[in-house]
Amino acid sequence: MNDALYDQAIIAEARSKTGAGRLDAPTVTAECDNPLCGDRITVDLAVQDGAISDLAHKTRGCLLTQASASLLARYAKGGDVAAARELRAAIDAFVKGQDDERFAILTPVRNAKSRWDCVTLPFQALADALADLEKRG
Amino acid sequence: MNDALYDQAIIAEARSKTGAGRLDAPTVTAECDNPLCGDRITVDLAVQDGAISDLAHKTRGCLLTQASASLLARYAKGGDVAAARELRAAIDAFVKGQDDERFAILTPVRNAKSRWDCVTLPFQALADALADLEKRG
Amino acid sequence: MNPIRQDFPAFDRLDRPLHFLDNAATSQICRPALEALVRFETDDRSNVKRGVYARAERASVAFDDARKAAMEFLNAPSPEEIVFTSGATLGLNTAAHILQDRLKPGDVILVSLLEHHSNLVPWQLAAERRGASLRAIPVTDGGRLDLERLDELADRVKIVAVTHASNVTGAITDVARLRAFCDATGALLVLDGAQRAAHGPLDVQALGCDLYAFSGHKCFGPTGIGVLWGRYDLLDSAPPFLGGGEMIRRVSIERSTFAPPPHRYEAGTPPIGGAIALGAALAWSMAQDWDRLGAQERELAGRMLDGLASLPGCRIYGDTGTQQRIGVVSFELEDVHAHDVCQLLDSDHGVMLRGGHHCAQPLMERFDTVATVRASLAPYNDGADVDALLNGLEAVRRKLA
Amino acid sequence: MNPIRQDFPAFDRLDRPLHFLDNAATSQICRPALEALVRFETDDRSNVKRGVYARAERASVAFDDARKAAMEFLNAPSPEEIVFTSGATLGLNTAAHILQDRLKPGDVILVSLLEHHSNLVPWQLAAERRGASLRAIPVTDGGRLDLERLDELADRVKIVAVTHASNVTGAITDVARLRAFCDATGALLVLDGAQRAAHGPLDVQALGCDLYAFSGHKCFGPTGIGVLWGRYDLLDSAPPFLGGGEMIRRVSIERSTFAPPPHRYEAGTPPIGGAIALGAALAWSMAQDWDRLGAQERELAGRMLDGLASLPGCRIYGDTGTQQRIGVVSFELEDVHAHDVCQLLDSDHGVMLRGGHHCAQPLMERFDTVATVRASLAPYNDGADVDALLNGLEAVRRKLA
Ligand SMILES: Cc1ncc(COP(=O)(O)O)c(C=O)c1O
Ligand SMILES: Cc1ncc(COP(=O)(O)O)c(C=O)c1O
Repeated sequence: MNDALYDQAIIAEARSKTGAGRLDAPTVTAECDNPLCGDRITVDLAVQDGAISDLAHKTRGCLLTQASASLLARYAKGGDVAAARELRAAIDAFVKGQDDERFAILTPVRNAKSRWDCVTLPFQALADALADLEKRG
Repeated sequence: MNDALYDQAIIAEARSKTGAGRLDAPTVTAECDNPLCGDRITVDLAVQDGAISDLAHKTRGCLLTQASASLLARYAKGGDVAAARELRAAIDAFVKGQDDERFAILTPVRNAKSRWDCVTLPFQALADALADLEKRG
Repeated sequence: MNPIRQDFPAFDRLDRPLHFLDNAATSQICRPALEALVRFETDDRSNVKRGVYARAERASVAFDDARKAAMEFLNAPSPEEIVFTSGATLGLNTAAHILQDRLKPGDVILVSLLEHHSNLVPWQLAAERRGASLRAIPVTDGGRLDLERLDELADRVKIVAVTHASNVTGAITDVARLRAFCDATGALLVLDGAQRAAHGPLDVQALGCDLYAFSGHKCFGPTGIGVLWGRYDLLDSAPPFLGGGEMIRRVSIERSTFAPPPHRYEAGTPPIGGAIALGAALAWSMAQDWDRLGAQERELAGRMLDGLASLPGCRIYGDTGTQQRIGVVSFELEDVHAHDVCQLLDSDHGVMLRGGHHCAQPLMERFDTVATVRASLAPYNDGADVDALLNGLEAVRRKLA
Repeated sequence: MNPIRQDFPAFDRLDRPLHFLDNAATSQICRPALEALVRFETDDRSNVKRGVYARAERASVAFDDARKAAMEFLNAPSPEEIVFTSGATLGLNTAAHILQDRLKPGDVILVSLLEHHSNLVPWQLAAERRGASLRAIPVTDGGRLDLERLDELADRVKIVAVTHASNVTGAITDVARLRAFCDATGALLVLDGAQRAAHGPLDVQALGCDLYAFSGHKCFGPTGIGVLWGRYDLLDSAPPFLGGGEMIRRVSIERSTFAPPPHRYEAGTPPIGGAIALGAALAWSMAQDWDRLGAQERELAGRMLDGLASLPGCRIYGDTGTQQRIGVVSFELEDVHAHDVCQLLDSDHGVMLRGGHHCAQPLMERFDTVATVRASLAPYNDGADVDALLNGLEAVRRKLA
């Protein structure tokens, strides 16, 4: 059932460590825990003129979380804030079955409900960061 | 399994109402409740020179309790206190399988564990009364 | 024979008739529930939450689905408002815990004389902890809440906790009237649904209650499982009740932080098999035609009530009509003890009844009795059960009265 | 194949190997337990206590017999000291309730860094209510209670509540040493037997503890049932915990009086099917040759520990010897996340393991980690399971490390 969960695409995406690291002077930072396994991601955003000019994440997590964090960096970095706001809902819809090219390599996760939180965690951190940004006005 | 529980012998013993009533001047009285069904028995004893010279019981209960209360009056009244002290344990042993001529008509109760308390209740009241008597010295 | 019996394993192979009329104590389990339980134990047995292997994944999905089934059965807005408990009793204790911090000394919890002990004692314990007290809605001669008296009872009432249907008289509570009272007074409304849940799906939103509890074993599920539904903001407003695994966020020796509802109230390994089986039982219930089953129940109840009314020396406790009631009927035969009735009806007539105070001592006192005989109906009962009861009672009367 | 598997329905029909090594989370159910459960639900289903009809009589007798089975399994002096709970977690919460009135502000409950959250949070909640606090026995690098340090921890200790065997390192607690400590200090001794109970019958009298709790689902019974044993005088010394039916003597609206133990702590309809099935599981356990099973477990644990020790980059948490331990082993593979290990071992090798903090966050902190992989043995495991684990880990390491 989860046979393809560790296929080469996911492993490669995790190993790419796209966006791994910290920013020197982030506009906003959010930290998000998966309390059940102790995984933790810290997301730094640099925001300028309504766009995410830079993004970095420090991720302690399983391969799925790492792959997902790499995807996060790919899709959010350089894009505008409005689009980034959609990503949390998009990954959620994706794991529940909605087609979405951007997350295609994560398709095997759909069958492993216990791992859904692993792939949504980075996007939750992004959402938290953006919510924080908005609160500051 | 309980087919014989309401055979004529038990019904007749209950209807005999042996010892039913109250004493005018009991030496000691005990009241005992079966909290689960609300049954209640009050036992009055008149004790003289180590013997139970008179006994009466007021019984609100099922046929089994009434039959048992009649037996109580039969065996305790007129006997000595030492012998009466044994009765509580004897009825207990009887329902659990020990032969005892005195309680023979109650044999069908052995198969109805939920009704054991019904037949031991009058003897518990007797035991309580005797314990009270002893405490007084 | 009532064809619905095919859904109940109790009727599969019988050497003697099973006129089971003790459904208010516990119902029989329906086949989908027993099958779901055996399937879990055989094919999926593993702990839920965070097992990543496929066996655990299947168990977790089945457990989550059971929560959704309970949500649908109650028409609750969200699965996060569904707390699995070991039964109605733990549900009501949890409800009392959740609400007790709202009580100040002198405040009042409004209960009723109809209540089952499980909806009295938890409130007594909470009241004692907070210096509050209980006040009881009286009961009419017809065995119903005397809601005419409600307004005179309003002073300092912060919580109203009453049964949705009586396990002794079968009266169904007029919840709308209580809802209006709570709107007027600001009190919170807790319903004990232990009896009502056996009679088809519910709508807690339409009822307008704040907390609702029931047991699986009375609505065709297994023993050891129940549901407490609560409005999310209420569930989220209280500290945990039981402590342990699964209800925490972070634990150190000195202190802990806690998970959001419903997990905050589900400490330790839950009754997994029980929840999955209950989900199947609720799904079975939701698939039934309750218009038809309700009509069948009223017809049988009417036949029973009429028969009892024409039995010499039989006193019925509560209403003798068939409206606004469930098929639970309490009565006494003059000069025959309730347990003697029950024993003989079983041994000589294959009819199973309950005798006793039905965990409702205040109501027994209200009716000035100590024990009644109770017959209670489920969808698998039929006319033969009622006839066996009535014929049996006639025979007992002749034998013992 | 291990012939004992014939006693476990999980192994009856399988399309893929079931190398079930998550027994510390939940064991498989044994056939006698499942059969007893199905028999109750089919042939005897009814409520217990005071049903006088034969069906209820059979259920009540089976329920009483289950209590006696638990008494024998624990070598408790009397069935009146056996309280059925929904699991170890409720048992430990009840224990904390029973003992909390003995705590004065400033008093100390001695726990340990090994504890499962279910043996921490209930004590934290009790301590908070009484103004007391928790103090923890430290843990050695070998994953054992550091009992050398016991004497320096004695000040104001009123309760000692520790695990009988660790669900992370497998260490079995030196109870005699704790008993001596309690004798010297007058503290009461509570043991969390959730893990230990899966490894054969117990003797609470020889252990000398005051309260003992375990769960059915970890020792081959169903979910939703457990046992709290307590010395009668302790059980009898405390007010009720949960309120409801069956635990009362007399109820009026204003106040209630309560039944003696064990009923005082069994509010509402108990998990009847669960208790009966647990009784059957305990009887199964008592019929086994635990000398042989213990030797088998030590042999398999040794093979596992040796294999793990020779696996490059594998760190074992706790002792690597096979004495004074149960077959529970925690480890980590360097650079591979616990959940990735567990997922791949299941999907590619049919091996079921648990990854995570195992509800023991203080111990994770002590070991400076966040999550371990845990393999845990039961009587139905065999060399093939251990080989599959070790081969699988080697494959995962090559694939991911
Ligand atoms: C050591 C220990 N204590 C307590 C528990 C709690 O048991 P349960 O979750 O069955 O209530 C567990 C298992 O989860 C355990 O391993
Ligand atoms: C009206 C009512 N409330 C509460 C309960 C308690 O339910 P349980 O014993 O399943 O916890 C019952 C049944 O026993 C009941 O009939």
